[in-house]
Amino acid sequence: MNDTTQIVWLIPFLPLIGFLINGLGRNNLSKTLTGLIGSGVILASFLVSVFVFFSVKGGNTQVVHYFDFINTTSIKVGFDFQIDQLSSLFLLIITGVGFLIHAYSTSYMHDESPKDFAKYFSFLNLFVFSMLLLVMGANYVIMFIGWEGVGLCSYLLIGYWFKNNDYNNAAKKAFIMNRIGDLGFLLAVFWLLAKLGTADYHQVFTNTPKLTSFDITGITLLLFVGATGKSAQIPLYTWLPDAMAGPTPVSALIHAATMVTAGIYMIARSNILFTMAPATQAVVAIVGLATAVLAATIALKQNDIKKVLAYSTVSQLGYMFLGLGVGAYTGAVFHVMTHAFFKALLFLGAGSVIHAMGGEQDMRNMGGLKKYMSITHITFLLGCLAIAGMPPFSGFFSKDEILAGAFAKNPVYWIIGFLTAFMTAFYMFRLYAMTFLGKFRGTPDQEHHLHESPAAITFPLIILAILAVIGGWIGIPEVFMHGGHRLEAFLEPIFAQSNIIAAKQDISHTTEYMLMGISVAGALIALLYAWNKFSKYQKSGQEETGLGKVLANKWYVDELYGSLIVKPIQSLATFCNNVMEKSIIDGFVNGVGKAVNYSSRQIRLLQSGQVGTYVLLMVFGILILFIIQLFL
Amino acid sequence: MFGNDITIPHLLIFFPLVAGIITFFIRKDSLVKSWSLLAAIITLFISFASIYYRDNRELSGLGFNYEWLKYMGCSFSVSLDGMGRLLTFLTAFSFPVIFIATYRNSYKNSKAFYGLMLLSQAGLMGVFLSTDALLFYFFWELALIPVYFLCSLWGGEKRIATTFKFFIYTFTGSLLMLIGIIYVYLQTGKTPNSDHSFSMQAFHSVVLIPSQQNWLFWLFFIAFAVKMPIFPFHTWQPDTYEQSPTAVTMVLSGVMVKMGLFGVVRWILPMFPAAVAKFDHLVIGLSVIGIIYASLIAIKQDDLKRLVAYSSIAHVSLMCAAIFTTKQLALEGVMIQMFSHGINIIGMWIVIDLVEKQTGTRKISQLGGVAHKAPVLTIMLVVIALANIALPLTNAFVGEFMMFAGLFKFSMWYTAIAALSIILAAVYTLNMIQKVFYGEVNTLTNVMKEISLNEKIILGVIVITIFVAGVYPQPFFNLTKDTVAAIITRFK
Amino acid sequence: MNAIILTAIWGIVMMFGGVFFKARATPKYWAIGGIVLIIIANCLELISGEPFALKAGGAFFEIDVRSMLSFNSFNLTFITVALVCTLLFFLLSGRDIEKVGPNVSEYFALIFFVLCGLCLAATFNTLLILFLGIEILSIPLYILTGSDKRNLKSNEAALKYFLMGSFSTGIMLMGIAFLYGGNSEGSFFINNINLGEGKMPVMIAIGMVFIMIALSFKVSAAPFHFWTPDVYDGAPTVFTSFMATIVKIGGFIAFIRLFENSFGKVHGQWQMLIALITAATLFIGNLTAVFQQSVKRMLAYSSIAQAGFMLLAIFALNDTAKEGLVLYSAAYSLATIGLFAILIKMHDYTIDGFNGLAKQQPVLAVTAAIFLLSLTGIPLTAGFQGKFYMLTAALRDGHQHWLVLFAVLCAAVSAYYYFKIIQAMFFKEGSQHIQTDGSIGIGDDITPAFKLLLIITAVLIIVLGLFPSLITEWVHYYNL
Amino acid sequence: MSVIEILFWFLSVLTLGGAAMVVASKSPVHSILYLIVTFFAISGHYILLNAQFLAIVNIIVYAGAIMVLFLFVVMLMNLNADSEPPQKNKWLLYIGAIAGGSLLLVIVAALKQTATTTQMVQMNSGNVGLIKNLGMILFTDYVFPFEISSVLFLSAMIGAVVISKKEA
Amino acid sequence: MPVYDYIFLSVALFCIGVVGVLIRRNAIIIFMCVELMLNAANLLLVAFSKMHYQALGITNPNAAGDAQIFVFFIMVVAAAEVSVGLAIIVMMYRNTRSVDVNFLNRLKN
Repeated sequence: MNDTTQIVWLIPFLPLIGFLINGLGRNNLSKTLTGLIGSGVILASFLVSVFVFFSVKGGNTQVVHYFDFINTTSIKVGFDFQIDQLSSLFLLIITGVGFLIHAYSTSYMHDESPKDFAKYFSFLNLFVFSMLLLVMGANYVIMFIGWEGVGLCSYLLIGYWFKNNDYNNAAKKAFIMNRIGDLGFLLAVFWLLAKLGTADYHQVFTNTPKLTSFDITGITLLLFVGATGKSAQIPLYTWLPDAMAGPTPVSALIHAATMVTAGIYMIARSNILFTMAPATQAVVAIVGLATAVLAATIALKQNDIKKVLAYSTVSQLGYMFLGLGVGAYTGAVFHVMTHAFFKALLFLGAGSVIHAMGGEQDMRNMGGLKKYMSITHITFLLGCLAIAGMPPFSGFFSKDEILAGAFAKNPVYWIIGFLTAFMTAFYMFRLYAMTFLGKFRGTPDQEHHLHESPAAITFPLIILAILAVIGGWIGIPEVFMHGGHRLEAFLEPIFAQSNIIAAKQDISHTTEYMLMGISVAGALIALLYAWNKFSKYQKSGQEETGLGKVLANKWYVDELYGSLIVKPIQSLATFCNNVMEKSIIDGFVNGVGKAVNYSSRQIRLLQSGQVGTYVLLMVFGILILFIIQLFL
Repeated sequence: MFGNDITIPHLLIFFPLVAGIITFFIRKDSLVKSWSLLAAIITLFISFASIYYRDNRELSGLGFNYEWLKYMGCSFSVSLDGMGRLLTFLTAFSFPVIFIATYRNSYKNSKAFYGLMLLSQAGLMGVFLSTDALLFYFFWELALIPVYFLCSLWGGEKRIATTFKFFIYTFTGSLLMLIGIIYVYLQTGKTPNSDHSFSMQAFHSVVLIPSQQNWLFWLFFIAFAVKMPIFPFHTWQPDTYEQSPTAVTMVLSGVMVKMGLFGVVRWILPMFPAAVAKFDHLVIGLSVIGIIYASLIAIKQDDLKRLVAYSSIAHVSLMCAAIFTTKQLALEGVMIQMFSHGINIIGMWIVIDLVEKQTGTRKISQLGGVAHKAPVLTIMLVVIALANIALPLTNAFVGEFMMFAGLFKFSMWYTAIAALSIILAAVYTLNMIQKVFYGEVNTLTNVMKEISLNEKIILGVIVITIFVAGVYPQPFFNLTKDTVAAIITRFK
Repeated sequence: MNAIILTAIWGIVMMFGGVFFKARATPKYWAIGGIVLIIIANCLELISGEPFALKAGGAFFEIDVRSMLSFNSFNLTFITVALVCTLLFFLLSGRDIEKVGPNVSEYFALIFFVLCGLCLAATFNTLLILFLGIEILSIPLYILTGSDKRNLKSNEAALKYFLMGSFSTGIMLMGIAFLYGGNSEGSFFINNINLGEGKMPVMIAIGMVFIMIALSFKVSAAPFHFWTPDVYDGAPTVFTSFMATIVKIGGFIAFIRLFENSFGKVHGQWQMLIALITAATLFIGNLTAVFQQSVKRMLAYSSIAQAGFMLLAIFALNDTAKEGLVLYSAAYSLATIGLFAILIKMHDYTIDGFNGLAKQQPVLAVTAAIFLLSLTGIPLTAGFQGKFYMLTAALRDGHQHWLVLFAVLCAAVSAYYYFKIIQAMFFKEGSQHIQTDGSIGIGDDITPAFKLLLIITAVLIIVLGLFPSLITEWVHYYNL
Repeated sequence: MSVIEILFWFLSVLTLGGAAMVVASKSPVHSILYLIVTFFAISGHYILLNAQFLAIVNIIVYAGAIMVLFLFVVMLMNLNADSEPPQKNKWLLYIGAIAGGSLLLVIVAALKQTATTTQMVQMNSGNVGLIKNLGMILFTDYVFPFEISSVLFLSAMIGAVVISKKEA
Repeated sequence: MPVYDYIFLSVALFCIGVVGVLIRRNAIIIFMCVELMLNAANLLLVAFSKMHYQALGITNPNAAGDAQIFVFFIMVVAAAEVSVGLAIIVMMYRNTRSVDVNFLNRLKN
């Protein structure tokens, strides 16, 4: 089916067009027009993606070559797109969720001036464009282009309100953290180039035998470093919560649908390499788990509604990495999808809340919004249930699959994973309860303004809510329904190689039932506990103490980084600038000049102006010459 | 006076030369600007032609010989190979850009200013074109002198001392190179009317035993290292960039810096392969140190010009390291990067100049919120700055990517260290953008106005070049294929 | 031959002219006419030689000198260079010679006698003529140095110059005596000295060292240079310019001719001495010049430094060296004469005296800059070609590479003090002592003609810088 | 020990002694007189070597003309022992003596081990030094230097004029 | 006599002259010492001429003559030098009333 190849370029191209139109015409486009273009292009590319998806489902996967990006005797990098199950799936998620968020933004950002509005949408489009590049690229270089692109866009979007310096700092932090990851990614690519002379997926994956185990471990580790940067894992996760500085839809886009899943995508894409490097896999799994727990604990004590969601994202991402680490690639991808749904839903919901509260983000000043904004409330509840892993909501299936995989690998993983799930349920419903239940704790005029958001906002919420509910059903585990896991079947070709190498060890149905039971029960308990604890939450002045304080301050990680990394570098730079440069090197250079001047001043004293001295020196000269000539 | 008909390379040298000399004698100052701009543009067209112009009279690309110092075996021979084309084009391209960008600046005694500018252009062209060692040295010095006067006459308040330091630095280096040239010359074989020859072919085919190569290498390398500049020899550079008038800084950093790299590729690599193989770790080590060192210092700079100066040191050091890997991948990267770096840094200077002209300061700490006043300028700057830190789809990415990849082939650890600069570069660049362009407007930046049309056009041109070269760099590779291939064969 | 006789005759003419000339300016014109005449005669002789014998019998005087003189294209070319330099010197500084004292035409006469001595020193073939030549070269200079009688500096300079000069004469004679004694041929002919096999006889060695020292004194090479700064500083500036250029290169031609013809065969045995002397000269000259405040004195030291570079020719002693020496002499003399001509016009000889010259007198400033660049050895100027030839010669010789490296480093140092003046002229603001005519530190007599001459000199320098072969090719045409 | 040798040694002692006194004696006039003694001694040497012409010329030109000139100048300035500038710093004095001595030492030491120095010098015979022969050579072979030396005298004359002429 | 004695004699004379130049400050005395040096050279030349005459007298009778001619020229030059030298010294004496070479010491460094 050639027709896909002919149209596939549209998918990234349309957002690019949107970006250009909005970007260049920002001075003379009306808001509505901008909004239409902005979200229209995404919708269009979504439709194309759907088409592509189905043609892929029909078994038509291919690499489309456009032009040579770099083509020299020593290296060939084609500007190619790879269309297969994995990418097409991600295309759907990105463009689909992306579109909803665009639509949402048209109303959410309506207070902006036309200029900034256009700027905002152009950035959004650019963001989607680079994300699409990342996903569609047929080699690591193209992927890296998108990879850096999303980093840049997140920078631009987080710092969208660039008057505020904290926002700029947050943006900068995001970009630099990403750059650290990118460094790892780049090195990995260089390594591949050095060993295999190519960065094409196909050739790399077919030539894996050429690589020594050391190479593979190194490459995968570096790739994973890249992933931690993008997908906010330990140690590079701190940028993501700060990234809440951006407008809420942006947060939704970045954290739910697109950017953060890049790491997952990349590892899933290069699953063969990872499967061949068990050491790396272990690292991935452990880091993932650690992140999941850490983020969850922090989320317990956050009061900023977006911060809670942010940490929950981090923790969910941890889950996905756990999945990747234990070789449950399908599960990870599956979770990416479901997570995209409910997390987008939650963020947009939160956005709608904030919208209603007039920019207020502190949960302590909310409460009892249930009666003011019903749609938001319902959809939000569904989202919470989904993320808490309540059957039959989407989160349940994906999370359960990962946990099952973890258990198969090593029960300890499972236990920690379970704890995290427990906490997740707890803080999500703490959030829910503090926001929607109880009575309103905000200022009177805030209360006066409370209202349900307009359709442009609620519509995406509803869609996403539906997806959040049913999204999981494409991956019903074997135990419930034979051949129920359509996703796995669909993605089978991608992970085929890995499955050959490491056949995933199945666990008996009984254990599986038991595991599900336990996790659901645990989640339920946490849920109910949080529900009735926080539904009658009262503002209390007293400070957090002990562990609570530590959690509230996010384990002081930022401070730690500050004193361990930032300060030393700064002082080193100061040293170079003040001591090394000015005193030592320049000092030496000028020293030479000074030496010349000094010696000049001394030698000139030979010229005493007295004939006697002159002749004397001459005679000495004569003597020396004679001695050299006659006796040496 | 030249036995043979004038070819493109000669036009490239002599047109700016003559134009420059004429400029000194123009009476009306108003005429000077337009005249020199016109001249620069014509030169640009000539160099356009030179890219497509092929000459089959001689095997060595375009070129011909005029027996200059007959009995010394030195001939006025110029020719264009791929690298020559690239760099002459860069030279020809940057001068009109510079002239237009600084069109609003007014200089006292402007005819001298523009005359010297054109002369320096002629000198640069000569450096990139000459295929005769002595001629090369000739132009090497000639390019220096006008710049020396430009800096000292129109520079900042500490200009005299600074530019003099710069002069002595480079002059000493080039004198050492002169010894090297003569020594190699004395090793070359007979020619019809002289017992040795300065021609490039003779130099490239001369056989030197390793021990000779080892010290000759340094005689040459120090000269080039100073020009580039490489880590311990760099201290002249930030001061000079800071003190010189921006137009000159553009020439210095955009084009002149390439002289050093060009010299290494054109002379050192072919002549002293053994020495290169011997000292590659040393040189690359120095370069890597330079990369990190300069990036670190850049973080601490408060003066925009110094910041860009240090970042430029970092970039050039990377190129130098890449060259000394003698890996094809890296060299191909260097070729395109030489061009990209020129374009980007000129762009940076233009923006800085615009900001300084309006606010009267270059101190990062004193600026802020420019983005509100001049959004277009800001967008341009952001693009250029991002190109400067080698973001994908900008011109610098391709080059740096390939250079790093090549360096990685040479040694994983050097790469790992050098690549840290990616992060550091992001740090100082973003700092700069944030402090200067974002944030609240203050009294200084309140006077900022949006940039004028011709400035928009120039910056637009640069930005477009950045993207074109970033998305489709293939033409550059095709252009410089021959040079790289020729070099690589010596290290196979 | 032409040059020798005509200079002598013209000297006498000028001498008697002193009685008849009424107008103060007349001697200058006569002198200029004379020098032109001599140049023409000399050129005729030059081109009358082999291989192209354009005009047979270009030598007017058929005198049997018993082969005490030898004329070949090398020394004839050299004489031409010296004469042309003198012509420029007359043209540029003629008016200033008139300012020195009342007996103008006598000064010119003495200068002509000096030229005569120079021609002898350039063409000698026996030690006797060498001795006479050097003396004829020196004695008039003692007088010229002291010619500003009321000026104590001038007196002091004259006295020092005279005492040390005669001292060096004594040394030279001692050397000649030993040479004669050691030479089993018992003759004074320089190419007829029996050096024996292997290491040369001790007496010859002693004589050679003595003569080397005496000549080093004449060319002011360290450590026999001490007279130079004081004498150049004390003498009237016009004559300093003459001494520092034409006379000095006369010393060099004598030096290289003697050592090439007499001791060329045992080059290796004394090369080390010259190497040491060269190094010392370069070192002292350059380093001491750095600190000088008075431009005149600074130029004196720079002349020592330049002498160091010229000594490289004697160190190398090959064809390139000979070409280089002629070229270098021309480049150095032109530049220095021009500089002095400008310097004389200044009222303040310190470097600050040059501040802001570019604004008042752009022509002077630009030409001065060219001269200075040439002295520094920047390409496109004759100075570069000279240095280039010297370095090539020294490297071609293949021994003592350290010397070349050292020379180059010293050249870098020299840039330091030459550029001080350029900086003063172009980059500094004019200093306070403004003359009534509004020009800074500039006398009234900057005539257009003067400027034109300066420009011509500068152009000459650049032309030589582009086409050194104009001179160098003459060196090897024929060798009698 | 032949007469010649005795004479030689006597004259040598006279020469060196005179020279030493020239340097040593306080009063310029005495120095001049000692110098004249030296010159006479040297002329004696010439005669010993049968170089009569030079002996005569030496006496006429040096001992006669030149020395008288010196004497005249000294008288003119009426310099005497107490008007004599004292050599203040003694070390220059010693160092000077040492330097000169070592110069002598070096040369002599170098010449010690050479064959040529054992050659004999022809004493009071051989007619090469007679006026007849020298005149012949001077006006045949050496006519050119002879003429040229006139230039020297001319310049010396001009010099004397230029320098000592009172300025108007 | 062996020529060595003559060499020794004249070198000694020469060195005495040098020492004189070194240690005396009276210009005239210094000048006289220079004359001593010249005479040392003369003596040496004559001695050598006779030595060579001894050796080559048979082959070419006037081989040694030119050395004595040379001496003659040295005397000529010396005379000229004296006239100029004394003139200079007198001039200086006129201006400074002193013949001390260190009296004038404006030119230094």
